[in-house]
Amino acid sequence: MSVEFRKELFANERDDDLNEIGKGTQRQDALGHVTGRSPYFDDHLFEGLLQIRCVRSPHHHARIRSVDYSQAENMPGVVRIIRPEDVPNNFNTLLSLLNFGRDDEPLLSSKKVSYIGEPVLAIVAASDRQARDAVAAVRVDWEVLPHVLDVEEALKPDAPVVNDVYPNNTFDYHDKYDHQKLRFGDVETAFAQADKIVEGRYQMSPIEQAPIETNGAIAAPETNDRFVCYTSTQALFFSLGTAAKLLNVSSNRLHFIGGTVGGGFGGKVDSLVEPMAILGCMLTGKPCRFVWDREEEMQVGAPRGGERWYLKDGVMNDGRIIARQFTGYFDSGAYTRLSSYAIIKGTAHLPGPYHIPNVKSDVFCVFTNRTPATAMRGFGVTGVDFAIESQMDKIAHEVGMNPVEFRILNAYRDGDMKAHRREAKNCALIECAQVAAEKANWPIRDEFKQASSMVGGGGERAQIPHTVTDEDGKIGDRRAGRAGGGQTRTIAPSTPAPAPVAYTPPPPSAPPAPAQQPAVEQPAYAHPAAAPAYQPAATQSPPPAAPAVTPAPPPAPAPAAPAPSPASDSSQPSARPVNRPGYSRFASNSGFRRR
Amino acid sequence: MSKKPLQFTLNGDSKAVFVEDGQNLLDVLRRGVGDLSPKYGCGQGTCGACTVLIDGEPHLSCLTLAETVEGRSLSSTGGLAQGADLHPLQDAFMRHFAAQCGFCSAGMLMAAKALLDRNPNPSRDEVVEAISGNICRCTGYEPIIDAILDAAQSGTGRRSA
Amino acid sequence: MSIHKGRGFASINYPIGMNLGGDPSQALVHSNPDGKFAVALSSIDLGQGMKQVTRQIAAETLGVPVEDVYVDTADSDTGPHCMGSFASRGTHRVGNAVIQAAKEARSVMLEAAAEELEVNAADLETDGKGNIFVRGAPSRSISTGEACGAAQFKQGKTVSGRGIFLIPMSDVDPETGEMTPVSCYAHAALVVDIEVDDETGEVDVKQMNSAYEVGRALNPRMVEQQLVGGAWMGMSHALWETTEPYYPERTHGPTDFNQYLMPGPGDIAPHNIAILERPAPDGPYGGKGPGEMCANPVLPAVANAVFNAVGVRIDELPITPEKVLRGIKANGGARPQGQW
Amino acid sequence: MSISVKTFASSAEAASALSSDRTARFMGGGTLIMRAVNEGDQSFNAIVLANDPALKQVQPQGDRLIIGAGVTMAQILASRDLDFLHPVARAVGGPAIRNMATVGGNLFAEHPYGDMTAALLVLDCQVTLAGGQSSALVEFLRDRAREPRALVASVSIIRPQSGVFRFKKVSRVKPKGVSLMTIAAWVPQSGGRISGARIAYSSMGPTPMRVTAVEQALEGAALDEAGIGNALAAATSGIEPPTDSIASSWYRKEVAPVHLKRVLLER
Repeated sequence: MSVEFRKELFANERDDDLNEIGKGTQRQDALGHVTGRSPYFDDHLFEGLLQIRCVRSPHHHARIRSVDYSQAENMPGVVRIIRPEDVPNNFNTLLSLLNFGRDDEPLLSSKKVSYIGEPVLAIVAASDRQARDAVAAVRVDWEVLPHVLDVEEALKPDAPVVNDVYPNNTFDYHDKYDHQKLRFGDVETAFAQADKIVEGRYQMSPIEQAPIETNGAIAAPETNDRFVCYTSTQALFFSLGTAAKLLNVSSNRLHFIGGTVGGGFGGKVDSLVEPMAILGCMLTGKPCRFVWDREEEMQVGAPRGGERWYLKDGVMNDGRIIARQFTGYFDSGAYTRLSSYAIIKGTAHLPGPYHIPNVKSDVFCVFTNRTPATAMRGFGVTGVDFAIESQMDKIAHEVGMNPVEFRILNAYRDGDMKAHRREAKNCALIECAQVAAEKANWPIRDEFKQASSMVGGGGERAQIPHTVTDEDGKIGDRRAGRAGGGQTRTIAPSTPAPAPVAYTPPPPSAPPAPAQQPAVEQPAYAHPAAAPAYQPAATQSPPPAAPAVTPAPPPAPAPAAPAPSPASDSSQPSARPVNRPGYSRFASNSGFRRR
Repeated sequence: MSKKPLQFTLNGDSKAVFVEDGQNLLDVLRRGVGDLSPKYGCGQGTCGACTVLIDGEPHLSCLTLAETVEGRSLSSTGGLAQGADLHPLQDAFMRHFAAQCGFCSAGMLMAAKALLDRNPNPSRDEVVEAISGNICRCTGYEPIIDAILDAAQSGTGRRSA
Repeated sequence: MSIHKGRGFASINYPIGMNLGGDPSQALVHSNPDGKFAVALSSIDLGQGMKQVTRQIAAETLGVPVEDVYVDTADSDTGPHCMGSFASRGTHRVGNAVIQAAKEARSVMLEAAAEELEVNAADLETDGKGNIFVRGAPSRSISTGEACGAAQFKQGKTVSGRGIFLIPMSDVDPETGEMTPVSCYAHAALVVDIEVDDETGEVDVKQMNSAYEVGRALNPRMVEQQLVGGAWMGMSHALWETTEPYYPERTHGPTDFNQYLMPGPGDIAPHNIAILERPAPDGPYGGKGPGEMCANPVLPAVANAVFNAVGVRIDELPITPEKVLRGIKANGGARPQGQW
Repeated sequence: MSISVKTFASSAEAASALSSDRTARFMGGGTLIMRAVNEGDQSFNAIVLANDPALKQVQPQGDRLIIGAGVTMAQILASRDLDFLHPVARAVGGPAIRNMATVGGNLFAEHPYGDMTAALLVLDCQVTLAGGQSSALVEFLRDRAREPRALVASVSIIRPQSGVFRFKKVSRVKPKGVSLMTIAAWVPQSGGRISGARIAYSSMGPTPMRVTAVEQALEGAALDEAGIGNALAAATSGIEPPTDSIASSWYRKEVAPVHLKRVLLER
């Protein structure tokens, strides 16, 4: 193992003469770690600490006919049975704290369960073993329901409804679509002009965060009618706010203490243990500890969900990618948790760190009868990066290019317009590729060694192309068997490979061109310069082809084609080249209003 | 639930507690005598975070029936430093930045101490073998292995352990 | 048996921060009368080094030695709101909030010093060693402790500061996906060398060579911790890990660390890392956040290396020996693709 | 259902207590029983311990060795008499597990554990219960499910001549991980031909097993690539290996001959 700092790169952008920044100072917590004295949540001792364990579903999907805990409540050491009706406000979604998505998940389920491990009852007992014994004595009468485990199966019209709040088995985006769209340019026209089409299907596995410390919390009454909660959370106020909401208590009656956590990797955001520990404490008046065991951590605790991606690229023989299309399915499991957000983050990441003039993506947050998914290191990006970079290797092979040179050829550079319509800045992909290749003695030609993230971007690459939009996938269409509305391109979710799609012009009912762009506030650090006005494709005849095939400047300086004249009228607000009537801004960035 | 008296030595101090039938040693160390250095990571014997030394040999306290340590001598990471004087292994773990979240560290240190006590100059393979029952999710193991090898070097001539 | 060597490449970028709800984080900084500072956060240190990185940022901004600052994480009574430690937001978001808080505290400290020294606060500088001096006249100085003491006992000033980092609220366009997702991107490229056993499908990672661009290595040792450990995790994701080995079937899900496969200490591969620093204009001292992205290039690089070694494309993670062996058999044998 | 613990001075007393209590389990090193206790296993509520020193003894007896059921993997590694078993003991867990896990416990370990048992299977192992009854290990394993409360006192194995005994644990994780398949082989040769071979697997079925089809195919064969061809072809004859989180049945079948070859030819 070796580590070197390439200080010569970007040196003129950096002041290295700082006092503390840039020094490898010892960690503030190192001494505590090596002496075994760092205070994790479980390292707080309470006399008479009670232990909580859950009764969990053995079925993928089942209705709860009845729960019989009469034997359990009379067992030695059992202090309290916590039933769904004991949870003051037993319905939540994690991101409701940010006004994103509908409440869709109870802390304890009373009507039906939608994954193996879903909790239906909790037992508070004097010891962990006594709680486990009591859990084993609870009898639940289950009515087993049909289940669906595959993301594409779940989108079929007759698929079992996993989550009643989202009866189409997809998260609703923007009150309009069953998926998140990305539209930049016109991929279909570009595909038609490409020398090669390369397609791929990629599957990211569900992965356990596997912190060595499992999720857990200890809650105890404080003398001032408050509750203290020691927690393993990765997000203190997420957990505090979630607990306050589920338990219907004022947030300042909760005193959360954490901050020293035995690994998280995304697995300690979901805030499931804290409300339960506090509820136990409220119901018994005693300190309560709720800690997942390892099996719960691995199979009930939310993993990084499975992701399936279909990629289609249009490539020229010289290696330039001129169009890239994604269809992605995030396996959210039975409830939303954070997958809805990961898709937004992932969509912004497309098409990867490359300049591609035509990009289209449809990403679905799909409900299936499995453990809900949540965050993990690289959330929303790791899976699609696997897809993109595997695909890049495939394309390089197809066009017979050195994979490193192929990346550098297509790399994004300062000033390029990204598919989410913000200018790329502060790029360094090319430099990373060059340095990694050099370290590995991977040969690349001089012209690629001399390429730079700071040169060759912008100009015509800064333009927002004319963009084709569509209204495929309106909420409920798929369930009703009219995916795509019959007029626009249909995504066939059940096919194992992407169905070949013919280019279909958008329906004549597409919104007309706006007469005037409204002035819209623009975030300070995103000023796409001189972007052309958006023109709905419906008014275009024929579809705009020119931007689609304009070659991206190769790394070696080459005379770039004159930039197409954008709508450079300076009176035209440039920030927001897309507009449609009837579209309004909401408080949350999804434009989705809860309730 | 019956309780039994139990006496043992922990880091040189004698301890006397009552334990429940079936209670594991990890629980007794943490909640019975207040040594919070061994950690609960699995209760299955698959992570090593609860490793302590019993008569100098590494054991998983979560799989040790508490009453079986009657009269035996235990040591844990909680007793590894002598006052403010860190053990060479602790010192090396700090210098090598071998702890991130720190949750596996106490178990790793015990596994490493058991090795160095028996074999003051281990090979890299022997170090790898010694920590093969201890999982670390943060570091990728390399800094831990380097720290143990370093401690073996620097430990000789300082104090034996 | 034949062992086939292969190498694969991947390059990635990674968005820093969470593009939802403004993604705010706050920090409070205050000093004792002797000029020793505390930073109060509700942010979490889950091993990534939040305490230390914010401590160095606070010390740098205040102009005091790092020993003069301690950071307290995550007490909701004392630490102001933070979204949490995820989405590579810790260093960037919390670091920026700490800078703002520390700047405010510093300005009070300098005002107090100015009053004591009878100069204009704008003419004062800190030496980072605990002294405040008049620019151009270093002999006219006062210690940070004296300045803070004077502020609190003589002048009636709190040497404290409040900081918040907030991204202006932005929407996502339902039709085009237009959005302002994040403020900056980290980058990486990685070459992995492997060997594949064509009789068993086993993949052995021999070496990794990488370049990671992290904006600024605020603490190089902690960056190294993240990159080494994160690349290990990437290797683990690529070749070992899954909670559902037969996904989308739910069967045979692991329930312990024996069944949940991760590389052991005998599986680690030498990793040679180059760290590049192109400071993010909006990052704390240019810092981005190396912790999340470091695993990402490893997954595809390993897949690409397997293709290079034996001519089998594995498009489903993890790349188990079974998948590799099935691919080799489907091809009628290994098809090495040649060396780069 | 709280757990009760009873400790006895002799294994005979412990065996008697076990036989009179259907809810009792004998605990050797604790790696199996304590995990079950921690996880709330409802199938037993009493633990029986025996402090019988005989359980911890290793005794040579002619060309055989008697190993107390309570002998740990660490004890094996410390014993010069048992040096041929060192690679086997080292394959079991990390050092802490090896200080706890016993030979007797390994006989009861469920899939995918039981590496030591696979080795014992080719070492002509006889199992002696605390009551004195003795049976071949193959029979013991066959009856194991019916007799979970048997208290094993010792095992008796043959001491191999050098070069006759081979062992390999195939795992996904280095240096230590759970078994994908474990192969133990006893390949005595006479006049350049294999005679009286014994082959055993673990992690290839519900219990560790002898692989008679391979043994038969090796009889009289030369111990070289050509000679073992038939044996490799029979590597999984009649065996339906399990699918688990480590590998599928298909994969285990595919690689069994590969690993068997590597064991036999010591590659």
